[in-house]
Amino acid sequence: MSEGTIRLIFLLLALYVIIMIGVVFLVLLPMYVPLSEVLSSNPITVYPEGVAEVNPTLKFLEATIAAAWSTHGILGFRRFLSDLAKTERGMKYVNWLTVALVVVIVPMVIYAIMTL
Amino acid sequence: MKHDLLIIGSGIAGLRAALQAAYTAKIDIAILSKVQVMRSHSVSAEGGMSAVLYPDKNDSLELHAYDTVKGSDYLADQDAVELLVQMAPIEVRFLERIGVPWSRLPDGRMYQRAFGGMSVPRTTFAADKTGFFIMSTLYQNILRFDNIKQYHEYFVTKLIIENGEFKGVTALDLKTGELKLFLAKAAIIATGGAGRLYRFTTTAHSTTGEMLGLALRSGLALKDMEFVQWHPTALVPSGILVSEAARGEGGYLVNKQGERFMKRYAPQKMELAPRDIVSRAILTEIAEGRGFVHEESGMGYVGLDLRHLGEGVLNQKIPFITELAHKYVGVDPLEELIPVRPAVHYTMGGIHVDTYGRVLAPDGSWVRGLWAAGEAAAVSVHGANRLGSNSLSECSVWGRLTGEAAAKYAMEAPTPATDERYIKAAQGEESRIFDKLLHKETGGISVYELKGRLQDAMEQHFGPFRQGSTMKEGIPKLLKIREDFANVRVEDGGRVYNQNLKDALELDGMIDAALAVAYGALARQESRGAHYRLDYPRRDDENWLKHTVAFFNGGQIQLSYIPVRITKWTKFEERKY
Amino acid sequence: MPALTVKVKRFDGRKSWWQEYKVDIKSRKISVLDVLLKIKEEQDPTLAVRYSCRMAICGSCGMVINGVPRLACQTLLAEIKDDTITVEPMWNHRVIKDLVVDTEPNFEKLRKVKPYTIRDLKEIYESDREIGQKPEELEKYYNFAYCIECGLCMAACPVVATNPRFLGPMALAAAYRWSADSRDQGWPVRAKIVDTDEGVWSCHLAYTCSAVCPRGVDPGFAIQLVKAALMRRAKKL
Amino acid sequence: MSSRRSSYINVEGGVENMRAGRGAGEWFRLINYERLYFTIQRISGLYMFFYLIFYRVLFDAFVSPSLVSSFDMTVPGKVLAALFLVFLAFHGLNGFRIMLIEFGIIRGWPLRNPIRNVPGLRRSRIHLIYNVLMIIIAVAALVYLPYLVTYGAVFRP
Repeated sequence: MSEGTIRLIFLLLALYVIIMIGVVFLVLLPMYVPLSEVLSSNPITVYPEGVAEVNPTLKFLEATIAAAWSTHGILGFRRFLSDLAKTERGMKYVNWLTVALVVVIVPMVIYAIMTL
Repeated sequence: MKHDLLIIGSGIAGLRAALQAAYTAKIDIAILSKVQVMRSHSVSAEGGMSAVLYPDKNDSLELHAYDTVKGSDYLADQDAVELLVQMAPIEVRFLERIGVPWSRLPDGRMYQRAFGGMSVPRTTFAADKTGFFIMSTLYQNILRFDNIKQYHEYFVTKLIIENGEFKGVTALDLKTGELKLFLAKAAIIATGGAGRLYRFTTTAHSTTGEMLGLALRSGLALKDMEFVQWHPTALVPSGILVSEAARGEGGYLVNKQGERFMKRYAPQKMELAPRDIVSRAILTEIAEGRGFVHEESGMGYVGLDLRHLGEGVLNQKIPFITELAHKYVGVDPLEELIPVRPAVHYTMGGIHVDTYGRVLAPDGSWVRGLWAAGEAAAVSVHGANRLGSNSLSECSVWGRLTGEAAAKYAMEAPTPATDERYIKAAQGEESRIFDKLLHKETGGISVYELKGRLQDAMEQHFGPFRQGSTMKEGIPKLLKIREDFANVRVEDGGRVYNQNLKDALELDGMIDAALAVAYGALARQESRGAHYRLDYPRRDDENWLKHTVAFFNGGQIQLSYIPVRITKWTKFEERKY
Repeated sequence: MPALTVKVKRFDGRKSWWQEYKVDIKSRKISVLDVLLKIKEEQDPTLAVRYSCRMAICGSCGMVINGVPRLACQTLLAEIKDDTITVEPMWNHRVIKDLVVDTEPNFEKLRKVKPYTIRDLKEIYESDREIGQKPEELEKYYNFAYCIECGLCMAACPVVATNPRFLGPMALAAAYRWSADSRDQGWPVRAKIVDTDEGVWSCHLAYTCSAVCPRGVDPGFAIQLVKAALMRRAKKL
Repeated sequence: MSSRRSSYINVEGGVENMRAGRGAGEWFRLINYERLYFTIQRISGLYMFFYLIFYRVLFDAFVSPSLVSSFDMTVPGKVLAALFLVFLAFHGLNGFRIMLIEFGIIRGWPLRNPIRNVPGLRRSRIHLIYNVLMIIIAVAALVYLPYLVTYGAVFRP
């Protein structure tokens, strides 16, 4: 995959996360609870547990956000590591590590959300 | 180290030669430069490159050649001039194809501006950083060829020439401080001029011209060294160049009374007269008390008036001048006059070469395998005075010619054998530099003090207005400096990047080049172009229409003369502009 | 006369130390390079500074002055105001001696992006054709052709500091400059080179390169233009 | 390479191969404001990565959810959470700016002026407006989010 494509994915995932978090907080939750209550509670407790309690089907949406978010995070971490990789070989290790992280963490995150 | 072709110097001429040679033949080329390859002083050229690109009823090759010959005060070799004007447009188009961002007309053709001494606008330019753009484009194009090896910061200390044939050079690698021997089949010298012989100069700190001295020492000859050009407009007090483009775009020169004084010196062309005339006019104004006086340095100056040009012209066509004036003088050209005075700019003279850039020995025979191009060479297209913007054309044209010729020569020549003799020569050089110069306990004269003395002596005795009596006083001074050089002390004892040592070696060559200027100037009893003598204020075509050739004979400078080659322009008009 | 204190970070191949010089100056209208040369000529000839044109066009004298990478010849004392000047060699480069650094890695990176017109070699070298260019086509790359290869952007770039593979602002700006030239046909070739981890995608938009560029080349912006072209899969810049 | 970090010590010996600058320390040098953004972006990204993956996911889902919930209510837990949210706000805002730039939506063009050259980004009006908005929102977030974390109700629908 070319680096440009990776970057595109990276940015699109970020875009998805930014928009969906906004949508969840400002559009979906107010359908169940008053907006003032959403905006005055501790966000840490709203997402993800609170959302899941409001409507369990929203968990699927949450899972996609979390998957996108964690992939974005791993790719971002890769960017950080690639700045420290001084050789081509180092870069190869970084890429493998990235793949490994995606394979391990993304299912884990989805599992964590789904079992709320 | 062995290479097929050595290019000494990395200005426009050197890089152009490298490019042409690399394209012509798959040979092993090395560029040796005492600065980093893209830092040569050609980057500071501002004005433009003259070429008749679009001949029409106003302009023709003929006219360009005529302007050049007339500008040179008829000392130019006319066959060389014809070659120049013929090749210049080809070169401009070549540079266009390799990517120089020439300023354009709306229809996509190249824009041309007026320049001093040219009868019509024919100076192609890229804003007012033409030299820089050409240099950076050439440098980046060099990177295309794998067979060009660049040696950044290699200071050439000796040319090895044997039986009239070039063998190699020794060079000091500044980065490691080692002396290295380069053997090659051919070489092109493109080391530029010697502006730093004088104190007040537009040229870079690195334009010291020590290569000219080295050439003298290795038995080559220098031609027409007495012709040193003063550029009329250099910023006071730093000497930074204000391009002729400023006047080409319509700037005025005014004195203290606000008068455009050029009308008294060159009523027709006014500010766009050739440089020697404008320079002398400015200096006359200052001497007669009509100039301003700079408070801190005490230098006299006149004003360059660009106020009427408007912001558009200043920002589009001469932005660099605006920037320099603003930065280094603190003057806004839109509101105030720019303080300028003449400064040393160009050495018309250089290594004695023929029309095709082949280096000639004092007796006129070709030193096989050696070429010279650019300002370092005196092909003599500029004669006694160079017209603005002809130099970039010259560098490019002769860079191309020599590069091509040298590549062909190097293809056929046999590979140089590593001979004991060369190694011995290198060892001799090593002991000269490291034992005699570097690790010397005695002697207490600082390099910079001596350099200052040299510059002062040159400024004082061989300035723009010369006189027999003062020059006679100047020569012993120079000889004394030559003598004192033996006592020079290099205080930096290290090897790595020893600039002190480099400066000492530079000075060594500079003194010889200065002597060539001095003797040539004293001998030439006339006024011609940039060489102006108060005691002989007229041109003397009968006795002095000839080139001075200076060479070393037993450690002393000796002069001989060769005739000027004349083809078409046989009527020697007086230069009135 | 105001006395100036110049603190120079020295290095002689084995050890590194700070040295202080006191210089008397006549006016503040002189550049830091002038001050350094004065020190070199009058006090300490062992000080090594790379310099040449003294008019901010050759790009030799890049160094870090009072914590900002700048050209010594372009920094006037009048701009600094302070009476103490701290001078260090350019960051992110190997120091050879004192203020002289090894910039050759930069040139090697420049070579990697093929900074020359890519089109038929024969046409370039043997024909006598003028290709021509409209002023608006010129405008597209003109600003980026001003690069003097001084390496200040490389000194300022936080990515270059840790990632020696990163081509850096200088080379990437050159990649844009040549690809955007209407006479060049090499964008597909260069796109492959810069569309990598070493190329534009290691740029993190710190934009310090543009902030320190002595000639206003704005290399950071050139990198973003390349990125945008890659994102949009542009066929031509 | 080993000398890089210590090259700022005034006197040192035995350095054959000195590299000027601070290596990774260069990330924290401040010259222009975009560089500050870069620094915060990087720190916040790393912080969020570790906070989310190791604390929220690993601990919460796989080790002990109750421990996490109770730790969230303690002072250190609240500090960490507030920091996370503030960072998230900035990271998102600045990330969106980066996206706009990289997709070529914010453009501008460098101004070449003899006296003062202006980089292209500084001449883009959208970029300027975005910056102002971004700073306002970031400051608001800096106040509002910690406030929420400290005094906000636990969301129990």
